Amino acid sequence: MHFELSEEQNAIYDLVVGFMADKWSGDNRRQGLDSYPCQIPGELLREIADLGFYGISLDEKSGGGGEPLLTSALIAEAAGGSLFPSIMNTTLAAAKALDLCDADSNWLAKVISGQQTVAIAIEEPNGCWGLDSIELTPQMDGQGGYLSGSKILVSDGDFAQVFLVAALLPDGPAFIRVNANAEGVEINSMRRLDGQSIVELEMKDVRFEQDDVLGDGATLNQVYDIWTLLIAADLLGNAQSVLRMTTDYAKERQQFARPIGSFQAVAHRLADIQVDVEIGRSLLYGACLALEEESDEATALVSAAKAWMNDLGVKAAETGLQLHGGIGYTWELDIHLHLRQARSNAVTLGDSKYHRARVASHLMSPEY
Amino acid sequence: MHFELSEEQNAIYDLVVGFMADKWSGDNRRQGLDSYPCQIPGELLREIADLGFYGISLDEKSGGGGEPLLTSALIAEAAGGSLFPSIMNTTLAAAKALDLCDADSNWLAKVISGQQTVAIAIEEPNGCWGLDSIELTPQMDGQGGYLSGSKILVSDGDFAQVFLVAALLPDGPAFIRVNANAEGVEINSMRRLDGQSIVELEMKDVRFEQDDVLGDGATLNQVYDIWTLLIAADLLGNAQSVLRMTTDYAKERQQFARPIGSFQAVAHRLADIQVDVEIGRSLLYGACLALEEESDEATALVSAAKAWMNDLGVKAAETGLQLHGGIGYTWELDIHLHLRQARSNAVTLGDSKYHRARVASHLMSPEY
Amino acid sequence: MDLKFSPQDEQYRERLRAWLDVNLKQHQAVSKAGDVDPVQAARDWQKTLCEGGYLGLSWPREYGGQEASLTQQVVVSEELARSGAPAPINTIGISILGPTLIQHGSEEQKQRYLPKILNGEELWCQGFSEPGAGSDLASLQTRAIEDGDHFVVNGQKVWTSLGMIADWCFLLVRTNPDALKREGISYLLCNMKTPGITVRPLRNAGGGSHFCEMFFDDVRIPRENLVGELNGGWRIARSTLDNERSGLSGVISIENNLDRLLNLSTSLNRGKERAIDSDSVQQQLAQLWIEKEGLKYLGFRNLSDQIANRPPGPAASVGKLFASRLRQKIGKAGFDIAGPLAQVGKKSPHSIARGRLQAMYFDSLGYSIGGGTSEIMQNIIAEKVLGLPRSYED
Amino acid sequence: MDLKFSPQDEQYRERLRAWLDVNLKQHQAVSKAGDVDPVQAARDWQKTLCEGGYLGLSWPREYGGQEASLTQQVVVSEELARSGAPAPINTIGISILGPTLIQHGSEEQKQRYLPKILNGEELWCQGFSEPGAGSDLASLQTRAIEDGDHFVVNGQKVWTSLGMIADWCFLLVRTNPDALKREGISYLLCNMKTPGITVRPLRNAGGGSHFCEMFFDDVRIPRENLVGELNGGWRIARSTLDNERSGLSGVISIENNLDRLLNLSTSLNRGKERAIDSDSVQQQLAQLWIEKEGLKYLGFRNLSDQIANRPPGPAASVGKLFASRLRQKIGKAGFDIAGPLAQVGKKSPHSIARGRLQAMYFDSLGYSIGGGTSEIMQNIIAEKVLGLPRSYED
Repeated sequence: MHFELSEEQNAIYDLVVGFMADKWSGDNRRQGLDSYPCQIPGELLREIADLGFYGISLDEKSGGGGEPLLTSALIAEAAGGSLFPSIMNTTLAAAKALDLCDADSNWLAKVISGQQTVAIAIEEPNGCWGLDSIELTPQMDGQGGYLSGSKILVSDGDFAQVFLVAALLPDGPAFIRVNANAEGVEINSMRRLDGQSIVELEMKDVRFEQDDVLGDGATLNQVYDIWTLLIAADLLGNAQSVLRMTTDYAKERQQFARPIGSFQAVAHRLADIQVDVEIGRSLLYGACLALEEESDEATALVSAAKAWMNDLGVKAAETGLQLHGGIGYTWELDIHLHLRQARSNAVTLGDSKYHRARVASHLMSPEY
Repeated sequence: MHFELSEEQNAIYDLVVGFMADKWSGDNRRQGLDSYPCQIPGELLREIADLGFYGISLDEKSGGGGEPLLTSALIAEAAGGSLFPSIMNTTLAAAKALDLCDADSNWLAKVISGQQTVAIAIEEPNGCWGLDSIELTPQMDGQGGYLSGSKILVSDGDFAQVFLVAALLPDGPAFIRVNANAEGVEINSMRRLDGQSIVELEMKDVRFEQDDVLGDGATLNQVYDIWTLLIAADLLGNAQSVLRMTTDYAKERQQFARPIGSFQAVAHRLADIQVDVEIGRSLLYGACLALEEESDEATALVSAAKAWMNDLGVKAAETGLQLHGGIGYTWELDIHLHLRQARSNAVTLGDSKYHRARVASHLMSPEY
Repeated sequence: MDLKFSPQDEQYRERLRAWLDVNLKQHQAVSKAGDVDPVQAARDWQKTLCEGGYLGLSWPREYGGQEASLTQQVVVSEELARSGAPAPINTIGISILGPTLIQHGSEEQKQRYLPKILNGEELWCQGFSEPGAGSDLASLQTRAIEDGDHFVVNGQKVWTSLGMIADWCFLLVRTNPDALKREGISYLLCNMKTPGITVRPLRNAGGGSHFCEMFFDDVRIPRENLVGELNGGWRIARSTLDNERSGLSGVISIENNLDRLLNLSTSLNRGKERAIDSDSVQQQLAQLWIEKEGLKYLGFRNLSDQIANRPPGPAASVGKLFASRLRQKIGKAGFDIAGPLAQVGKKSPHSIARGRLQAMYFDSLGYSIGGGTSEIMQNIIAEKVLGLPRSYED
Repeated sequence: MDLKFSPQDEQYRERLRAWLDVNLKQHQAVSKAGDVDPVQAARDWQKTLCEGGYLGLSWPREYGGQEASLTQQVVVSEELARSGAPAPINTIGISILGPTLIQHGSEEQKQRYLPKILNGEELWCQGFSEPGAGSDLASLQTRAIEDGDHFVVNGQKVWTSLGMIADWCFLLVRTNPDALKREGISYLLCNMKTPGITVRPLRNAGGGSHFCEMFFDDVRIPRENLVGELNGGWRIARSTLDNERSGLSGVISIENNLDRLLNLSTSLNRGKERAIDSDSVQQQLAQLWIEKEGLKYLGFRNLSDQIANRPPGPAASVGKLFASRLRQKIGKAGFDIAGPLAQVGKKSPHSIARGRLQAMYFDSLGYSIGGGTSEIMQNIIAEKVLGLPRSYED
């Protein structure tokens, strides 16, 4: 039994944090708020791909780094804490999705190497989250079929060349590969609250062939869990960064001739967030391990991590903003960027209520 | 417009507080925990009756004091804050109930003068609160009928000579008068968490006559609202007392060479309770006025007051216990008596969830 | 105890409604025409309000006020809020400087400034906070040195609403650096056209530009612009803070926000149900309504105190603290109710209430910071209401 | 990263289960017979555990310990908790004094005391807190004056668990009143039969009598009973507080409480539904489960630190703070789930789980007070983990 990060994992986490500190800042994100969507320089994207992040948790025979899922989560955490955009999570999830679906290895290689952006389209305009709420049903014929309908809230859809569209096929749910430039496809920006790319994907009689169909119900569940966990990690990193910023500020900022961090009204709230961050980190590690080991509790633990991190991310950023006082309420300080990102991620792939309901069904299941 | 207590009301409130400080203490309540139920000396009960509290909000022509309902609520508040038992609320409510039901004036006079204790029996063993959950249905004949079934959680049932039993009659809900010593009646003590009297009332073919039937659906709703408000007032007084005790303690108790009340961890939590007490007081006054004026929002406001005071009473007592530290966790300090009373009252005539649901139906009603 | 208005008050309400029917529509028509400067339109609206007799209700007649009764004041704030009429642009001048001058100003100052505050001819901003003096306002560093019949002011102010458009500023400055920190502060009135003033807009977290920072570089202010006594500014500033913190008008805007949420939750679908059909949404909305009612009746209690000439005092902090928390709960509830679409920006497909929920949320976050943080309110309640010992030294 | 136990550990677990099957049943049969003194039965059970080799797992063999691996320690705490076996009665001696003596005691002290702590022959209580020294433990006033080869102790201690039945007490006393308050404290071992000791039971808020107060009146303690250096007692006491605050065994008892709640919510009816059919009960139970899992995995992280020989340090306060909050949430949730019947006392018609929910609730309220209040834990995390400046002077 050893329940701690390996040396490699610590090194990768530090690498990402340092890399982002050099190459990325809140100003990049402010740009996305002023002129949607938040842009990432092509060179930076190439560097990230070259560092081998995207495939790090894939088997070496799939061209990956052979690391466990947790390593991807650590990258997501470091990126989230650095305000790096969602394309990191989207691509980590897409690479996993293609691998789990046994997609063509050339295609997977393109994604891992950053030559192609693949977005995953799940949510529909019905006000609900999750695979159970998918209603999109293609018209099938012998060789494939036609898709008509719409997907919304598709992360990084402004940049994607290819979409994995979750749909209900006769044998159950599966992904359908849809090219962004296919006939009948219309992409409308939805301008996420934090300036990141989300789109509405409108499809009208979009043709697909049999080999455009990927995965099955079980695969989609795995992809949903993995992606959810990556976003939970993003929220954790976000909270951790806000806690660090605010703690540093509380040590420096003087009021009433004392650092404000010496007031319990400030100190205890930061202590509470420290506690919540530690619990969140523990849940993240536990959920990653459970997914890796295909435990019966894996889905419940993923939901536990996401529900907790939703609340943590928002609470940390709101508290950080308040404890910064007037300066926290300015555009120039990064706190509102963290808050926007936390608020957005907290309603991506399920809010706390949705995930607690998933936990509750686990507790009510006969196996528990 | 004037939204404040009259001089008379202030005087009555002070009178009750002073009276209780002289005649009643936490030790009386500890007795009720060691040998259920909490006893009140007969002489004390007579003094209270003689002071004219029980009928204070009845019309003068009913033998009452002609004061508005709020005056009764203030008495309930002062009694609750003094840890005086529920018989005060029960009797205030019973007197109102008899008056609203146009009961025989001799009977009402007996109750107001403290010669007879009347308990009101509403809840049944179905896990629910409220008049909508009443299932007890008598067998009717021409002159009256027979009651079989059970009522639980009947406050002060150990002391009552008469029960007003809420039942479903052919024309809707009504009270049925049942004497404690009637044939077929069995009374089992239920030992409330705070040592006060609650009973299970088992009825087997208990005979009643036509003139034992009192009130109708509207009356029962009014009685339920009034009684609920009195218990909310009890909870408010309870919270106010705990706040005062704990504030006094925080001024005196030294740790780290300072009074603990100079630590924000203590001071801000007391400030928050002060805020909640002020809001609670405002809700209590508002709900009393609305009931008095028969406003459309009266029931919603009663539920608002009860939901708020449930949470306030429990939060104040739990916080008070914690802030007293080790001493707060002893049997000798009155804090646990306040906590027990608050916890019990918070699930009497509806917990917060129940009352918020009543508020929600008001918000969703077409009239809102 | 009753909440009834007198027949006279009700007549007054009827007249105001009729007046609003005509004048508000006219103002809205002008504003919508599009080719008007919005600041000018807002000044015009204030002038209209002033001429109608619906501003400065508690002020003496001799300075343009109405000397109206408190219940009439309540009627006006209720009707203006319910009609959706914009607040007068010179709110800061009306609600903070006006009462200060009436209480502490010289006769000349009252005559010179009060009427133009009311009719909007002179817009005012407030120069209190500084980068180093937020919660600890009394530690402000902006210096004013006496030089003949002038003060020469140097320093920096922040979080100044309307700083870009204001004609005048009321300022707290340090005139005696050697005194105890609350003892060496003076209250000055400063024309914003005085040489040496630089104003820069500050963008807030929600993206708007409501705030400015102001730099004072050898700014000369005539001595006659001193309010009250030299070095007596702290108590003067303090006396109007409590006024700012009480009052009913906040409740009505909270009520409007809550109604917006309620409407949204009946119109938004979550799967086959409406958002409001969920038990937890009902519980949440009910709780918000309960708190709003509590705040409303607290407001009536405060008002009764005012009618009886009892000053609001530190208890006003109770209302300010609770109101800002409630605003934030409502702001946050918007995200819970909106569900997956909570993250969609305005001007996008599927955006909710054209981004208004999000704006409401960001606005709400400012309430627990501006005008004294919630932590300062908790200090005040602990010390001044409960009598607990102070948690820190000055 | 994995949470697997080695095959040896799993064999160890199997042996323990088999052992428990026999011995626990036997103990329970004896206890239920009714004519035994419960304290004696508890001592006997501890002796059985000790002889079985399931106590003092981390202690050196020479003092009766097992020198077992950490994973074996985890196995034992898991299996004992899951079997519902009672904790050894001498818990305080085993978990606090034992590690202290192993680290700081003289060789004679270790040989004299440790074996009898383990086999239950000598029961220990702790004499730390005083009426005036709770959160501010270092301000304790109980005096010990050197008199030849004895200390003469005068003073009062409170919140002493097991004080009525303990044979020995480990005490913090002030030996140098002139030093800084943390510098003048010593750590003594005191036989409870020494003349001058008076013990009185203290009843707690839940009605039980777990605590005592102890009065020391010229109590003479031999100098050889001093642990560590004279005036060095504060650091000695401090070093074991962190140990007390970490650990996994709390999680399992929390898990048991949560399971109790879950079972209750499936068996209790609310109208035509079960309690668990309500959305809000599901949400509440799910949240509690999430927090329990978080605490469990935090425990595994702490354990991994211990395996790697990294001391728990102030981070242990995170677990202590979170665990006591979680216990209270579970205690409170019992009231929400029980509904109208939550107020019914034990031994009454319709009482729920024979009053166990209420007992769980009152117990839970003690966790945020005993062993360092939650506020002190917040201080420690703020200062020692986050490095924030101290909020008060000593």
